Amino acid sequence: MADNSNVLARFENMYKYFGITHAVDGVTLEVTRGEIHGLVGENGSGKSTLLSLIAGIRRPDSGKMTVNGQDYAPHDNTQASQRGVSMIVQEINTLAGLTVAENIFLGQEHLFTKYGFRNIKKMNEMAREYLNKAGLDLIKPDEEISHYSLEQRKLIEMVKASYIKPELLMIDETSTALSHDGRDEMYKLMKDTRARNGSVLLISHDLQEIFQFCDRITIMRDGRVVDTVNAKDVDEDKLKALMVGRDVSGHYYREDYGTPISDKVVLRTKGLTCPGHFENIDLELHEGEILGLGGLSESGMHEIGRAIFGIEYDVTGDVIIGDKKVEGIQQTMHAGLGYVSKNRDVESLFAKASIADNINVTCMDKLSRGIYLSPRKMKKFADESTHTLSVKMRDVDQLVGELSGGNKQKVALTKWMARGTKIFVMDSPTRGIDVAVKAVIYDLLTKLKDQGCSMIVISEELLELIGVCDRILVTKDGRIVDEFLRSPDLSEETIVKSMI
Amino acid sequence: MSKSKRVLHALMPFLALVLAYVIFKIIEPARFGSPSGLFLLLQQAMIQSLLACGLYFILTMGVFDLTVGAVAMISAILGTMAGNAIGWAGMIPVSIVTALAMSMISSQLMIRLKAPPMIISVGLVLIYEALSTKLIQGKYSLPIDDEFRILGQAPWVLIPGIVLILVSMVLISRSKFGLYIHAIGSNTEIAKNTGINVTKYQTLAWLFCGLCAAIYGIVNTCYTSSVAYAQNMASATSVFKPMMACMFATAFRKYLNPMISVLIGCFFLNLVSNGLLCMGLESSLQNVVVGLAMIVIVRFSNKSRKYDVSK
Amino acid sequence: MKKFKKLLAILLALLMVLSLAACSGGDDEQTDEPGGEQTDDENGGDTSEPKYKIGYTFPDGATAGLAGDAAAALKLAAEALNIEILFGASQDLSAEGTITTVENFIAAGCDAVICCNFSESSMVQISKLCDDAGVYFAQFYRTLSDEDVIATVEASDYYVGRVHEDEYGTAYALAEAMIDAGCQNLAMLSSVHGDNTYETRASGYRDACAEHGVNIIIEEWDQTTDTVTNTTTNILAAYPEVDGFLLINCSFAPYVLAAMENTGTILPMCGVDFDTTLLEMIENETITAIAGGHHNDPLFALLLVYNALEGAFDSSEYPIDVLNNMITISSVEEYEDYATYFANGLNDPENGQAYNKEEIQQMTITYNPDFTVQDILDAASSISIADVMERHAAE
Amino acid sequence: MDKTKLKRIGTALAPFLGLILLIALFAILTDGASIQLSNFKLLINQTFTLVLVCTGVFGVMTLGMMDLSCGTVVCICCFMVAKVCQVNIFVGLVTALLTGIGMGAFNGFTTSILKMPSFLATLCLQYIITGLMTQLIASAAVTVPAELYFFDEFWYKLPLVLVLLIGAYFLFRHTKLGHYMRMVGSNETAAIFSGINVRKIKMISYTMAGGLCAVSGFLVAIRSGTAAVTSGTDMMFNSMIALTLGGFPNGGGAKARFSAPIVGSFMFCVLNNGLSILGVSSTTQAFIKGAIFLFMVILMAENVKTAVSSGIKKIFGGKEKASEIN
Repeated sequence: MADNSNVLARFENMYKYFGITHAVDGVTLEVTRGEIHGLVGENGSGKSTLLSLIAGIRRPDSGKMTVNGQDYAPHDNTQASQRGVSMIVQEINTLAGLTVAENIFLGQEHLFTKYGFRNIKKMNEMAREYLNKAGLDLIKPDEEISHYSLEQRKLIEMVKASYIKPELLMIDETSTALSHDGRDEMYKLMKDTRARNGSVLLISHDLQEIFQFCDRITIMRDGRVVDTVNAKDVDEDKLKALMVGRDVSGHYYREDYGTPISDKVVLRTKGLTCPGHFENIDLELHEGEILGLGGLSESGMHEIGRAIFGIEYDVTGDVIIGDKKVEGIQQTMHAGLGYVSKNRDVESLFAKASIADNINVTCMDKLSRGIYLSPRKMKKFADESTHTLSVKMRDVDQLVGELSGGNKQKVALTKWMARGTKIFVMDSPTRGIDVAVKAVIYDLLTKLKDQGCSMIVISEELLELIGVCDRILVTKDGRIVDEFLRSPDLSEETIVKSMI
Repeated sequence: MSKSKRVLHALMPFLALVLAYVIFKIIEPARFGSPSGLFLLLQQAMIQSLLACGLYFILTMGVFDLTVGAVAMISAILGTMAGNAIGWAGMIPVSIVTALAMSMISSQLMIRLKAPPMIISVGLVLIYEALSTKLIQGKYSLPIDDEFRILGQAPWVLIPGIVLILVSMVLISRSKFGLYIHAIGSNTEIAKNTGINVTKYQTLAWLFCGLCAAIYGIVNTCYTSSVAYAQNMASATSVFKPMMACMFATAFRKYLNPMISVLIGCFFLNLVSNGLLCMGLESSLQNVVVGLAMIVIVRFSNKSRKYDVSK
Repeated sequence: MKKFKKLLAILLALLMVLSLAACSGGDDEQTDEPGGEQTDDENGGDTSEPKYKIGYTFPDGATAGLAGDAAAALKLAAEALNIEILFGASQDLSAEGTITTVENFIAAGCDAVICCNFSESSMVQISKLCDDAGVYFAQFYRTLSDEDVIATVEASDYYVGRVHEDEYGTAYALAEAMIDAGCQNLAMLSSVHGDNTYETRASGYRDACAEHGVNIIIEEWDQTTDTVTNTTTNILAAYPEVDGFLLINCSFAPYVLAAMENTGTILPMCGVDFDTTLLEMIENETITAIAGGHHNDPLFALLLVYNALEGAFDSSEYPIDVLNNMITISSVEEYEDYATYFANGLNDPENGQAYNKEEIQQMTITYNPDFTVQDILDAASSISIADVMERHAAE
Repeated sequence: MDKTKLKRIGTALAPFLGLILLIALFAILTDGASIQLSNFKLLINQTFTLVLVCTGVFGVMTLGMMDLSCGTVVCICCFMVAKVCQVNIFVGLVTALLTGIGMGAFNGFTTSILKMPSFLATLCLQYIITGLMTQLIASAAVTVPAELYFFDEFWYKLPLVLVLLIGAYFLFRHTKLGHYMRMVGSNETAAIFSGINVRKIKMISYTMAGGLCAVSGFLVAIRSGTAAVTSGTDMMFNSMIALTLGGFPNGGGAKARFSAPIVGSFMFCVLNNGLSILGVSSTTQAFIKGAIFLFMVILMAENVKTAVSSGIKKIFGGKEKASEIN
């Protein structure tokens, strides 16, 4: 491609490996001035890693980056923003204990510091000015940031990203953490940047958002760029096909339709409410049923899963398993419920412990006769249970931290299956996993269903829900808005209509 | 957070002081709380808060460094030796340079190594204490010449304290250094991502703490007229008291400049021990009061919830 | 330099061994065996094989003034009598620490042990240890007053005896000196609770004040060099009627004086145990009466066990109770004589101490055939600055 | 497969190897004085009090938490033994045990229920006990009644300590509680979400530490015959040093091996005993102890360990290929 003046930034065969997973595997990307460039791909396709390389959070193993024709290799956000590149991420990127103004100008103190002393008054005034320009006049710059809600902190982050008038603004799935008017704020920011002849690199799962704003879209899969297309000459299905890399109906989901579901209710929630996340959720799970919970990630579905397991804060209403009301983790687990968390490294796995320890941790009552617990028996039990999902490992004493993403998820699932759990709550079970292991997990779900287990599967990928679940509930803004039964002609469009 | 609520929180440390004063005044009206007595307590608090101010910078970053007591002692010993030989020109530079050198050693060890700082500091304290015993060969304690004693008397002893507290107040709230210290303490990962050179500012915090330890060493030696060696981890246990004052300050950090509440913390501890003294009891009973008070204060100031992990 | 070379060898060897342990801890097996080289053995030095090895539970001279002078006296005696003295290793002088040190001395093959037991009852354990191991033992700075402790300890035929001072009497006299100086309300400062000597001195102070109708207003125990200045200042502020300080040990004296100077009220004070920093305090009369200089107590204990090993006594004479008198100093000249002739061991070991080599040798059966235990008893009771000057100034 | 099995045996045996090498070294340096039978008996006798406290603190540190109050708990239990046994031996022993367990439970309460950081919570308890101790021992040191001295015999103490150690080993290795302790140590959030009652585990491990400190206080009482403010106070730092010498991983968690407290306290006492037999002066001994301790801490630190082991791999050309299969 001719290096004409219209190209703002260019990234040539970028590589980044984390141990054995090839996150970014030879990506070449070009961003022209005055365009909003979409970047789409399934979870674990390397989009976020690529952005973190550009923003300077991580260093590429190899590859050349140029902005405005000059070489560009930032070591941190501040160096990146000095070259006009700023980024907004999904997780919290502001520091508790500091005031709003301090957070906004963190790293940029030279604007109001003389001989190492900050002029607090000037800082607050500048912050006031930018906040008003972004329409956030009820946020006080000298107030401590942890007094504000997650969403307000995200808006403050956007002010931080925009006050330097960035030439390249990168947004990584931020819309999922914003409410409706927060999202309008973001769209305004994207339009301003384009109007200033800067450009925006947008990562989003919400295909509507992509089609509404983006001029060009690049599709990534498993760390490589599949294609770069113009938004106009492609529709959603074609885009999705490119993203998934095989025809949508794919053989690896369930084929059976119309299997009868017993009407025996194993789990029921009554008036489950958690302020700010969801309100009076009444759902029933039947024996042997795979119930899907779909919707945008901030629609409260993740929090419902956590509330059922009993690990969400200030939840009212009750969860009834069988005919007994349960409260707290111990009772829930005793009643036979298991929870596979979305954030497996922090909430379900012990990285520095062996695979045997990870699996046995939930099955102690089965293993110990009275008080005595024989290590030999524990090792044998763990060894057998890893066969059901055929975890690839040296031996059972290998540390879980050394395993790949797919194998880690297998261990996390085995941990609950070995316990003989009857009711599963699975939160995005196939997140960040390669396609081969996904197939294994899907047919595990069907095997568990045949054994009479019942499951609630929470996922952001509608394709997965359609392919696996008997019944799908759609959540929007904290309420269950729709219900779909499993049928061959069920499509994503019908579900998405009620999601947005 | 409404204005009045914030002012109320800012006044809480002062209320704790008044409460302690009133309780002991009722129990022992005659002996306790005479103006000159209170001035002496403030004077002692001013000396102790020299060390506590420096320690605050390290504690904010979540590090428990027990070597600070030994640094103050050894820099005081070497400073006194130089002072007795040359006078002020010898004392101040020697003790400050020693303290900075020792802080540099402990800081590089604790930042670079992935081992808990508390464990590293135990090893360092053992070595520093053996060094201090070797330095004061054959004498129980090293006396200081009379010319330095002036710094220990009334008006002069307050000046280093006041100056250092003001400097630290400005450093904590006004300077880039203070802001970055809080940022690193809040979340080191995000701080690193926003371009803060974490190791540089951690080292700077240790060096400032070393400087405070040196000044504390000098003023304390002038006040007590001689400096003694420490054995059996005595210098480590002597650091626990200023640490308590720093914990007191962290509890009220959002509402009041921490350096003021460090001084209040030290004054509170002295007030309690003096109150017990006036009642004729062992002043070491004060430890019981300090222990209980700290549990109450930390319990109210931390808002951790059901599943938060506090190791 | 022999000592230093061996020390270096220990440190290097230890670090090498432990690094092997830790590395293999972290990773696969380490194969080669560390060659522990053979250090040259003990007596390569000038003197012939040392006759006996005697353990002394206090740490060596590097530390406190009193212990420093005592250690210097013992080192001189070691040269004079060609014996080896093992100094106490652990700085932990608590009851359990002393017992562990005695155990280590026995393990090191000491022929005799002189110990300063933290408290009376820990003496029972020490006597049991020495009895089983057949090692002579004697007490220094300590005596026995509890009946059943006396019964068990003196039953052992390895208990040579004890050298102690009249702590109670000295404290009583010091308190009287303060009362004569017109003090009515006194404050007492002391270090750790439970130490036998400190408790005896405290009771001496209390009884003297009670009998003379003087009251001790406040007692502050568990003071350290860090806290004693603040405590004194607070006492002066809270108890204006205090007109004198009773110190259990004089190591606090400079700190108490500093507090007095800071608040501008100089009060008389007295204490036991000398320290080299007391000279100017005596000059400007800030210290009323002081007793101490009993650092030769361990020397007499050493002589007791040495003669016992040489068979000078028969077991009927045990236990030998040697009363070593304290020296009181009230004038500057006395202090200067004391500093030059009596306690100058550090810089002039030969004749800066109470007894030079010949005098020490005279008090042993090996060098003085008609030596009897009475020689030690007389020496201990007659020791004073004048006595030393008259003996040494003559040459 | 044998390569990794050898490595696992190596890691298990390494601390014992370190201990044997240390004993061998002192045997050479002290020309055999240190390996006399009597010295061994004496050595084991000295280790009793430390090994019990170390095992208690080991339980707490496996959770990734700290116990700074163990020294003072030993002190107050020693005082209880001395004071109450004068009234009646049995009542005295029971009160001492209950005080120890009570102090442990208090630690458990402040750390798990009040959610205070363990460093600060145990430090507060240490302050409270030292304050109380000076008031309790107002008069002369409290003497232990003579009837108890008979128990200070090596062949009585050995079975008591062995029973406790075997019990602790069984608890740590062969029961749910021990397994849960290691799990909570390596990832507390995942432990909570795997249904472990973390609050109960913390309470139990602190109470056990208190109980073991009580027994250690009893041994200190009958060994030294007296209870004073200074008895047992340096146990806190000694237990930390001993555990590090025993190869305890710095953050606790799943890799904590039960050999750490036993081997560690033995090494500590061998070091003390050996150095004092050599007649090394006290200040130099403190210097050596500090130097070795710091050296071990540096070696145990994560980044240094990987650097050292990769260094060794280069030297010995370890052929271990990337073992984990994707």
